Amino acid sequence: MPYPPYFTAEHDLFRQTVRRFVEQEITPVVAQWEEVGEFPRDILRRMAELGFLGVHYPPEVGGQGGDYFMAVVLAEELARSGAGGFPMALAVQTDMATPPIWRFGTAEQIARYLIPALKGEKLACLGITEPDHGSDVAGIETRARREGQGWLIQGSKTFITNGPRADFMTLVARTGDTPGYHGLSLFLVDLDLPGVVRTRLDKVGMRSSDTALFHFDQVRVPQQALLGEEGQGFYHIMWELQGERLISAAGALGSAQYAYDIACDYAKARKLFDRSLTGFQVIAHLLAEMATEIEAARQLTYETAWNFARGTISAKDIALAKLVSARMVNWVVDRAVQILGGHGYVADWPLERMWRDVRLNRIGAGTDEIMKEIISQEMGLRNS
Amino acid sequence: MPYPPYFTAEHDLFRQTVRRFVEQEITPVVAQWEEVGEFPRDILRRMAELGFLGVHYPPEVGGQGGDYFMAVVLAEELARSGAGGFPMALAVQTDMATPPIWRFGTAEQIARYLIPALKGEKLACLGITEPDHGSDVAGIETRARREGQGWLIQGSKTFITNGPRADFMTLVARTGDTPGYHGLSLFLVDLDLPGVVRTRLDKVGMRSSDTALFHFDQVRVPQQALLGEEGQGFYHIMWELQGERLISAAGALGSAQYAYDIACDYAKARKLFDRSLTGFQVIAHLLAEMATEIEAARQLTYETAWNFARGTISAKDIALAKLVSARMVNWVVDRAVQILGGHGYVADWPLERMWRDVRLNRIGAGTDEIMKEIISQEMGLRNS
Amino acid sequence: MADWLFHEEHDMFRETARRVVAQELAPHVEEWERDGFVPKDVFRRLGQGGYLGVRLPEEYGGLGGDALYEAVWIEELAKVGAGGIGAALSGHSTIGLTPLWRWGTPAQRQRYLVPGVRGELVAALAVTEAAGGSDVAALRTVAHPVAGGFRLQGSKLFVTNGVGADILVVAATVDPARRHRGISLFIVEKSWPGVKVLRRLDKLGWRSSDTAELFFDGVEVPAENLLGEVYGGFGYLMEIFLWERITMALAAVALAQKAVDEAIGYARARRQFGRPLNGFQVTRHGLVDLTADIEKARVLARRALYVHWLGQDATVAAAMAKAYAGEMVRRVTDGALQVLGGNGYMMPYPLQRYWRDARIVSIGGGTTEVMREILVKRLGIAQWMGG
Amino acid sequence: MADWLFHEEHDMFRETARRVVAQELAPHVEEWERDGFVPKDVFRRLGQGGYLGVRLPEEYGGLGGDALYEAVWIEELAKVGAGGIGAALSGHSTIGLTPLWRWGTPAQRQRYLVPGVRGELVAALAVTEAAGGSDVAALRTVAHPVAGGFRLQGSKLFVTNGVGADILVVAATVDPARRHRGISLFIVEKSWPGVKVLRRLDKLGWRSSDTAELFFDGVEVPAENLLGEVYGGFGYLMEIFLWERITMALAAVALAQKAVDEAIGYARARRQFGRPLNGFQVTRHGLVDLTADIEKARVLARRALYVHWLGQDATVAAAMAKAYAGEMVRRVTDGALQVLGGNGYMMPYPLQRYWRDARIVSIGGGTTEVMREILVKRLGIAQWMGG
Repeated sequence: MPYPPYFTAEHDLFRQTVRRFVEQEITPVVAQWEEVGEFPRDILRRMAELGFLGVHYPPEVGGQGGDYFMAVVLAEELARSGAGGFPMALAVQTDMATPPIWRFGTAEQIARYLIPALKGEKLACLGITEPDHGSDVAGIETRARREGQGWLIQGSKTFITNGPRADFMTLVARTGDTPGYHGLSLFLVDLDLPGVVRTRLDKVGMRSSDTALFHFDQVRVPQQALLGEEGQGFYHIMWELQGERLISAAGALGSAQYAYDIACDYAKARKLFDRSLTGFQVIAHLLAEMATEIEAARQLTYETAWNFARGTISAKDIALAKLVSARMVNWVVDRAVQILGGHGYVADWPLERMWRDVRLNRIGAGTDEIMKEIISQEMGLRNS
Repeated sequence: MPYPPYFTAEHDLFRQTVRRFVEQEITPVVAQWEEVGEFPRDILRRMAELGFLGVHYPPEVGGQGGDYFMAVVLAEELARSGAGGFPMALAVQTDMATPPIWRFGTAEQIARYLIPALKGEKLACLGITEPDHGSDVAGIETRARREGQGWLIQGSKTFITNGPRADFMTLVARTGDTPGYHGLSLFLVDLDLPGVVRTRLDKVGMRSSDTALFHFDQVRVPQQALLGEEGQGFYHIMWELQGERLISAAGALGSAQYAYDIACDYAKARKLFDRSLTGFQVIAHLLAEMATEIEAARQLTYETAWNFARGTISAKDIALAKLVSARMVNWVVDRAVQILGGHGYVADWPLERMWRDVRLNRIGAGTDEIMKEIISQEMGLRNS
Repeated sequence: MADWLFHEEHDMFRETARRVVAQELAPHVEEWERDGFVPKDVFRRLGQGGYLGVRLPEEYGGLGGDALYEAVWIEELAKVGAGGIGAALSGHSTIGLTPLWRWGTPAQRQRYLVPGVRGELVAALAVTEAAGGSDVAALRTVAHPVAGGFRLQGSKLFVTNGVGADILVVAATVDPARRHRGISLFIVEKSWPGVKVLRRLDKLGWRSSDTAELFFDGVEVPAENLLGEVYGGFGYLMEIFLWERITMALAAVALAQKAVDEAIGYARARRQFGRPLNGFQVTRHGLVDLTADIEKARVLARRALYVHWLGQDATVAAAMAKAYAGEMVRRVTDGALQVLGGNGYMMPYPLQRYWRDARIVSIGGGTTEVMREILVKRLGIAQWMGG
Repeated sequence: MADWLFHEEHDMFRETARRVVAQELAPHVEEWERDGFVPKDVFRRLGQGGYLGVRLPEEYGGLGGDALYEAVWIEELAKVGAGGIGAALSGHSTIGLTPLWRWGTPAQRQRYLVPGVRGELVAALAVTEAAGGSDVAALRTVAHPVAGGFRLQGSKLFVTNGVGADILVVAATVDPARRHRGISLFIVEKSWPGVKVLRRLDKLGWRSSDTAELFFDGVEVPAENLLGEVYGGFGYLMEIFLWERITMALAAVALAQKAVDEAIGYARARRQFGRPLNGFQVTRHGLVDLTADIEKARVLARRALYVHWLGQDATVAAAMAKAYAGEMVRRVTDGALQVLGGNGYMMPYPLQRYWRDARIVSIGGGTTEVMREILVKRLGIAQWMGG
């Protein structure tokens, strides 16, 4: 059913297609991916064939030319696999590491990185966070120094989703001596180059996605590796983070709705003291409150996405949507676990996995606290 | 019933006595006091006669020589009048403005101020807060300068409970030029002196207690007005604040328990959709949660009082008890209002008044935020 | 402010509304709060401008707007910072007059609606009773069918405008055995024999509006003052309550935003420990938390408004919006007050009023618990628990 | 640490317990978490020291302590930072062996309790079933009276130590018509015909303890393995559950404190934006909020312990302590994890384990909702809603 003003019948159709795909090709196997700690690369090619990898990219780079709400649909529906890892890895591929190439890249960079990425042939990752600078982009220490016709990269990046197997990284490094926000630049770095050292990291959740710590030991990249303008890396990456945060909010909606659906179905079916669990008012009201919380985050995210698609959006609005949806999904999934009781704690149901997975929503793409700093700054509270 | 390890049968007996007194002599008239914005001074003399004004002071100064838990009983029971104003005023009289006299005062000061205060003959107030320095004792600007055989006081104090009618003030003023915590001293100031200007303040709650803004315009006090050691005022007043905060926590317990009792009785009696309100699980569970929150604050306060009475206590422990009980009583009374619905919003029941009154618990005697600063400092978090 | 919901024409109307509020209402807040009611000449002045019928056709003296325009008016009204004024005016127009427009006969509209929209008579809706609370089906005021009409017997509690109103729209049961299907609405003139104001209630907030306990002692109501279909009352009330909930949510958001704006202003100006209050990270993040809370309520309220404006069933959206906004505005005004510290507790600072006014939103118009019951049923979670 | 509740002798025992935990348990956490159980030789080593029977008389190999001493042991055990270890050991001693001591015959005690306290056999308590959850009265495992004893038929879920245990204390109904008054307890040896471990459950946390689904397929239980009175089971279980709740609350407080301590350590060491994390007021106040939350749980748990130790009915105090601690430890470990940011999500940092382990506390031993039901009834708020 169309859902004005955001979704048309076309979005609905796409939603059904994705939902079917998820049910048939992801949900049945995702537990294995979780077990081995990575998804199979085949699935990217398969999704590219189905037209799921470039929904809101233009056809000339291999995209489907859809609007931003197509991306929202995809994020919501992928979350219904009950595992956050693979959707996160996919979002890195399509909405985090690659949009800057489309936006700031040369024709050659687009041909070499973006188009293969959207075909599922190259795996992308994004290098912002460093071991000593969690959320502090201004503190980035990885250096890229000009040498001859190219650059020499030295430094470390951590918590890199897709890192262990990625073919290239969209990397933020310091190219100037000005401290803080200035003097950062973006690079596209092939990860088979000498001097790239990766260490796999072990996470408590999101386990169908693999994560790495990178060390770049005097890695030599050509001049053409520079993405966008030299010294503008901070602004480029701030732009990227907007999309990253918004798609994370959309994914949170999908996860929360799925957890709610599971808990509601369970509570209706489960009998306790001779009635169904929803016959207990505290459970019924809790479900009503969960639905309300989901709806609030949903409307906030949709409104933000609507404005984002039109370019009339501030970092504050996106940070708010991300903050609200991250807290919401954590609360909703936690309550769903509680409703299932002991069953929520064991792996027979996807909720224990989702509970671990969604915890990252309050940490990744900027912690809750960083979101609040961004918001308070735009509210004019920070610098008075 | 004795309540080990805190209350003996003797405390119980005292509790019954106070409860009867409150029911007979305060509750029936407190609405009038609220209306006129002050309590009648007679009630202090009456309570002195009954032995309620100096429960934990030694007999030589007119006290009853009880232990600290007698004061806890008194604070809890007075709160059951359903109005916070008068109990607050009384606490200023017995637990805030006067303990420093007993602790740091000369025999003459005790005779002149403490003993009449405990007889209900002199009304006391405490002057710490200033218009520009809410919770910041170190920022105090009121000055006392030596002149001749005495001192000349200049400055302002605000939010002074009992201020409009008080006979004397236990005042904190700056006597030295060292900024911050040093150079503060305590004074006992007769308020009929020339240069003392009072303005009555209008509060949203605690209306049976009157409050004033003071201006001291070159008020001349004798040398003997100095209370305790010169320059030690900060430490004297920090000691005073411990007792003030703890008795506020005890009062919060009494208010919360009273609100719970009202809400529980109401919910049992009230019929909706053909059952009693407690027949709705959300209401019943809410009451159970209220009882639990009260109990947590109660045990924390009692444990703290036990240690306080033995002198084995830190500012952090007291700040924790105050913070927890202030938040608790606000939440409990708010939930009680919700249970009564429209009846909670009108003055037919004491809850709307209590809701306004207890709001001050999170502001007075140091805001929640100040409590957290104190706690974080003692946790070793603040200065690293 | 133009966005996917409000367009430029709404923004223009908002400017007008803001001016009217600033001129006609804002200067009198303290006076009306003290007196406990909005004077009748204010109704007349607003009526002349059409503001008592933003959504009503021009033939009845309204502005001929729609739900979006009325929403704009409600929001601006809320920003006066005294919920009682909004309560008095909405009690008259949104819930008092709307039933006359929706279900009134031409004669009823001429007699009551037109002067009502002009502000020449003040209306009130009398539904809640002492015993029933949120349980409309259990109301005990009875309208006995008698020759030529009905005889009304019973009492009503928490009637906004009940003391000052000239006409009352009263819900009564014609047939108690039919429970909620036995309810009808009646237009009752205050001056009729047997209509008694038992008392004016003393309230925590919303003090610019009067709230009454009323008693109908065998009041003879002529048949022509039956409003709409006999036994149609419950459905009518549900429709009125639905819109009331949406407007309460919108007003709560506006009030909360005002409270936060004032707290921010205070935090910028006030110094503590040698720096401005907003130099403390805890203050800043606290204000962000309040803002996030408002935003959640705002989008829910806007969704409910939009769904209703589209002509779709907004029951679920309105229940969510009201439930969330009622709890939000309590938390947010409380948090804003805390920023002011001791001054937040003082009467000269209006924040204490916002905080008191906010407290009714989770109670009036159906408590949060009742909203959740509606959701439980309408979302298919479980059977209605309260019945 | 000596205060009104714990005295110097308890502090001394705490030192000993701490040493034992540090030597015998702490070095093996990662290994046992990976393997999913605590090896049997650990039980034996602890048993030799008496730590499997802190509260049990010395004649059975215990330490002859009381509830306070066992509380000390439970707290120190929790501070190892792996809830599964505490679960495995308490599943054996606190809820597995205690019924043998309390209601066992001399023969049962010699045969099962004494080797149990020595750690030579591992015990488990099997009560919960897939269908019933918290509703013990509804359990479906039946013990049919047969010649010479009973025949046990049914299955059990969420049995801590169920995979590795040598003996099981099984709750079954001898007469379903009597509902909860028809329940008895039986001592079942794991090796008996018909006792089947259906599977080992894969859990979010408490991974050092094994959790089983068990099936009793016509297991013949001799009459001498009936534990206590026939039909006495429900009362016995209530007593065991009461103490279990108190110990869970105590352990939750200890775990939460450990989480906050580690978060504080991290906040002191970690720099962000050019200063240590604890240079941020929001971090500091956040840690204070967590501390206040812990303190509330701590005093409730201590109260419950004290009332129980006094020999008074601790049902209310224990329900409050368990309800509060279960929610607290979830909030606190979550907040502590947040302080670590991305590192909080990484397996090498133990906080992620505390956070996973904490999640069971509001579910196991009776959910928070069940605790509130107990309070509703015992505080006289209303009738028991669940039944």
